[in-house]
Amino acid sequence: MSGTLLKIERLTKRFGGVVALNQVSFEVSVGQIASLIGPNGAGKTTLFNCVSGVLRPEEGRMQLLGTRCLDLGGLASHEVACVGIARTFQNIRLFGQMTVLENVLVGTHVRTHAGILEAIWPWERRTHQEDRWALDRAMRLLERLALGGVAGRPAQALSYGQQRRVELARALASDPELLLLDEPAAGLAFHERQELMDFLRELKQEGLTILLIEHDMKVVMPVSDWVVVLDYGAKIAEGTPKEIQEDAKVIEAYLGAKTNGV
Amino acid sequence: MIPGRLLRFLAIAAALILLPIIDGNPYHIDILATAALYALLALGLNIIVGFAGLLHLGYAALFAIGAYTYALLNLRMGCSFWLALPISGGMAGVAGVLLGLPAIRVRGDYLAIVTLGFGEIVRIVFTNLEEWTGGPNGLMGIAHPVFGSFNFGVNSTPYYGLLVVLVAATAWACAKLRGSRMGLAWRAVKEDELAAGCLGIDASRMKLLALGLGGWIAGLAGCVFAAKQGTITPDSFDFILSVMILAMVILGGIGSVTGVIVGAVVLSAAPELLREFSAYRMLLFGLLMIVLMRVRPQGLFGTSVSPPAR
Amino acid sequence: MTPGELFLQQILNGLTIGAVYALIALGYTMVYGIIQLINFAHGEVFMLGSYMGLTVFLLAGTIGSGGVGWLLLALCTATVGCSLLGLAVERVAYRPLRQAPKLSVLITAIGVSFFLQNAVMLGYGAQDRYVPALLPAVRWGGGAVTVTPMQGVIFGVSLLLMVGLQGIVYGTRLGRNMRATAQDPLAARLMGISVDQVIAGTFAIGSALAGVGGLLFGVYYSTINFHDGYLVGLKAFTAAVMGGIGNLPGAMLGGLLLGLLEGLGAGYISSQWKNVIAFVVLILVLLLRPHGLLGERLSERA
Amino acid sequence: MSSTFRCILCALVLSPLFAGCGKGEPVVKIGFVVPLTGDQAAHGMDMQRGAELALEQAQAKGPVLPGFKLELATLDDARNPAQAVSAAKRLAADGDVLAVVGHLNSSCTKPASAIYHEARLLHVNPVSSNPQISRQGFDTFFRICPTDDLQGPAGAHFAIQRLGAHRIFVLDDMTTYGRGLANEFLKAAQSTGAEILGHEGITQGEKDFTPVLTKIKGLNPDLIYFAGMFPEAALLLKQRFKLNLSARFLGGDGLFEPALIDLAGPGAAEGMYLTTLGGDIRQVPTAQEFVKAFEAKYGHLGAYSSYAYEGTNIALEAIRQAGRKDRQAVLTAMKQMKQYPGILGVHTFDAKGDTSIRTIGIYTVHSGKFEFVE
Repeated sequence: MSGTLLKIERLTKRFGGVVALNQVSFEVSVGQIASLIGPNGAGKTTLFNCVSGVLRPEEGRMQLLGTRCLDLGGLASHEVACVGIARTFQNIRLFGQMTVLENVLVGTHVRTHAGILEAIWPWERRTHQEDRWALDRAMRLLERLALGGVAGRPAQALSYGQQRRVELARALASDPELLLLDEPAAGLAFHERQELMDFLRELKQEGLTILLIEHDMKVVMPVSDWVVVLDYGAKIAEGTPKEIQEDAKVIEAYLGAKTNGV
Repeated sequence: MIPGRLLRFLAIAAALILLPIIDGNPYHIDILATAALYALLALGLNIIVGFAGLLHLGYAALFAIGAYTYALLNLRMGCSFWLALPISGGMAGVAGVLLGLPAIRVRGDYLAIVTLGFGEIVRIVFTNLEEWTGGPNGLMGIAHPVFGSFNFGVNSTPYYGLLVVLVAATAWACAKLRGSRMGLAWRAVKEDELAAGCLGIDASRMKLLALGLGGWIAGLAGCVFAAKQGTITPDSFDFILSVMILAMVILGGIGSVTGVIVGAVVLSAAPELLREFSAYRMLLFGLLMIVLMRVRPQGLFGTSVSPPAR
Repeated sequence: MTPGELFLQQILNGLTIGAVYALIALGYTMVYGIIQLINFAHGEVFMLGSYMGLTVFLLAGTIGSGGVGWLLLALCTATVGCSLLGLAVERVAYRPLRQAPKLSVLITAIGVSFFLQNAVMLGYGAQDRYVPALLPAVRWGGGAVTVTPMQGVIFGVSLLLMVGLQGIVYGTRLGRNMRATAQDPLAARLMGISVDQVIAGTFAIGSALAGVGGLLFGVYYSTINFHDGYLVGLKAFTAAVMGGIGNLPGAMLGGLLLGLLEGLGAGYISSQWKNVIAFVVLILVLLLRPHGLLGERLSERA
Repeated sequence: MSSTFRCILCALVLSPLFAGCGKGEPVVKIGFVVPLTGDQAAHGMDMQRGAELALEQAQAKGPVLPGFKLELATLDDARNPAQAVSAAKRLAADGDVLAVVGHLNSSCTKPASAIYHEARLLHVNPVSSNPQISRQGFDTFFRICPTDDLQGPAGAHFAIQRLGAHRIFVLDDMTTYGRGLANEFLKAAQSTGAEILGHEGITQGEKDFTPVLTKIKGLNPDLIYFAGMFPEAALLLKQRFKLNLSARFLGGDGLFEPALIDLAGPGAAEGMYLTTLGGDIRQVPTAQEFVKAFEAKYGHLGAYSSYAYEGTNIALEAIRQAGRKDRQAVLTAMKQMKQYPGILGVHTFDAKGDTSIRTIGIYTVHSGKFEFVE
């Protein structure tokens, strides 16, 4: 189960004059946790938006290899989700007025098929099975993320940490091949970060490939198998966490130019 | 169905069936029949506004398309009411989707004005295409439905029965839809279209589905209206009607199936009740709307939803 | 009447009604910009403007030669009267619903519209009322193309008001506060701006403009009816959206454009299809520029 | 509020609906349906006054039906066909109603006539002139005004023979009445060889007709015919004057309203012509005391007050001749009533229910007043 799952080649995205992504290329291997780091405005979220079909890049190719080889270039965001890529958002975008359980159930939309007629008069046996599967999967995910107790409450009424976990559960509900996490640790308390790291390792065990955007090096370094560093839209380094920590260019990008001798 | 709601549903159904029997006054039954017709329209609009969150200000146009479809089918080809019913529904459903194609490309209040535009365009087209639609004179002599040997005629009781059945079926379907996978998808699109997209929900398709379904129900209602009235003229499908149906949905409680039906009954009965005040009728009606919105902004049966923290 | 003169006359016709649409569209756009409400009652405020003017003329009894004097008095009455009405409507109907879902306020607006319409019907009677022609009915411009003094007044006043409004919005403290509240009411409140006052101010100004529009409309067409607000209000709202709802120059452009569209549509195609043409063009504009002609594109980003 | 409480609340709202009206002493009613709200409210109220005056005078002469109190059940249809049907059903359902005088606009009279026919209820129509209504074959329908298929041709002949017009532009207000009258005028004018430059509709309630008038000016017709109501007609006259469009102006009976002249503004209405249903009520000898009584009581005599007055009297006469509270009896009494000497002239109704009075009056505006021409 090795080989690349996601292949990005010369990805370029411009907003008017600003070049948000400049010829970025890298690969994410199957069953691996890859991290995307870089100072604010380096283009990390823009890359996520291109992969998930929210934005259309000017140049470059994005391929999902894995079970079937697919070019993500022309796909709309809902088609990208159908091929097995799920994502979370930098600033949480839950369905506030729907309950936590309903939010996660929406995640299972991709894996179920019941249409209008099915909904009104479910005569197909498959619909009953799918409904049970969806509910069961949603409840299991909520239990795993300690959200069982708040399943019936509206999503907007939860604490920040809880809302992060609901968004994670919702993304996982669609049983994706590749999970894009946009700063999942932002705003979490210390113990919550540890739980997150353990949970990510568990997911990796279960064969899920994860692409992570994160600022907190204490979360990135221990968890990641591969790290890609972006700065001003360009890839400046790539490698194992250890290599990246010593890489001169990365330090310079983060801490500014080394002044002589200090 | 949770027993509590089942009980309430049966109680209401029993009351509605018994009414025409205990109080044979045709005028009261006509009001109830009109109320049931508005309830059907409100249920249809509720799918568009309540489920999918599309502010539609031209719903009367879909209602008109249903009515004119039956009228033309009946007058030109002598088609029976029962055959024309699904066809009218289909035509209005297709029109709902076609009118929706450009509408879903714009957001929020712009969508409202595009649908408003369609409402006016359809009404004026029906007024001007004289050779087809009889122009402002409208179409006359539309056949009443015949069920076996029983001709519905002018009396409102059979229409009332037919409409109650249609409303009950539609309400049941809407309740099922609301909780289903599609219902969740609609509510997701309504709250955050982009996030819903990233979860694999094709927002445009969902919106068109809602418009088609809403159109279908308006078409059925239009067909029954044409059969009941016997004569239809374009000026009874104007912007005021679209606004009234919208008011019923919002007043009843947006998204809530029982709420929308109650909203329709209250708002269609109110003008009749205020008939004694003749000249002051509409004045009090306007006041009633202001007061009701002040007392229950989320509608009679709406769930009191606190606005999302900005 | 040569085709050239015909075309010129149609342009003049279009611009006259277009100027009135623009004045009312400004009111729609200002209110929408501030609290995102489609103020259905705005058409009725316009209609009341013409009735206030009528009241002044009735009190004046027989209008002697001092027509212009009475017109100025009527303009002031309509301005003050309608802005007070706007304040009252906002205070009674809309302020309590500030936190309510947007659609509920829409229904309240419709309720206010019914209320005002029927109040005037009961007060002034249902039949059309006659507004005396103040300015001499002389026709300027020889030959085929004619312009009446009243058309001149309409152009002049509406131009003056539009420039004045730009001055208020971009020159005064209230204007700055209005723009701030439109962008982000929460942030504005944090900056110490009394949002309620700003919203009230917006209603006052918007209603005053509509009042003047109503008066000019009444005097120019000389017959007013309690039902006028509905149709003209609908058109003005269409104009406001065409120009880009929430955008002041957009409302002016939308108003004039819609007036021209109707003038040329009725003139060259047929007046039966006039409204259809106006709405078809509106829908085409929105398809090409989903935020109206001058509306800015709010880019949607995750 | 728990939901059961809400249900009780709604039931309370609806309950007055079902409280049957108390059965006081025996009552006989005449239904009277006109627009009392909406843009036709002015005409509706004039007609209501005419009907009330008729009722007052009849009761003064002694009970119409011994032992019964006479009432006028007035309802508002607001020119909306759906409300007209609802009001018609209400009257049809009320056993006390023996006859109905009503509906002003043809778009309301047409659907309502079917309901009165079903209920075997005498339906006297004062002033809906659309010819199709009496062609529905309803024996309960009687109309006391000439129909548009008379008014249209009469206007056409007058325009072509008397005014020598041969280039005519036809306008209507896209209502059942306006479009119907315009079509009748068009047929008649074309058959007598006049050249029709165009036929267009304007929207009722609109104010700005300068574009279409400018187009007409480009075609320079010698006559403009307008089938519609006086508010729009006044605007057309005023804007025609402003564009100094030289063509003469001819209108239908909807324009016959004193307010037309001052609404159009000084001089704008000068020299225009209009056709009316029946002659000038002021000149008709038999109508003198009605005019005096009406103006004494209400001041301004509306265009259609006389028709409502006449219609109500005919209904009262039918009830008086029927002698008992039974709709079928009233219907047969009406059919036997060969002639009815009313204030508009002597009515004899043909098989379809239309009156024999077919005189179409022609008026002109001369120095600010209506003047009877023929």
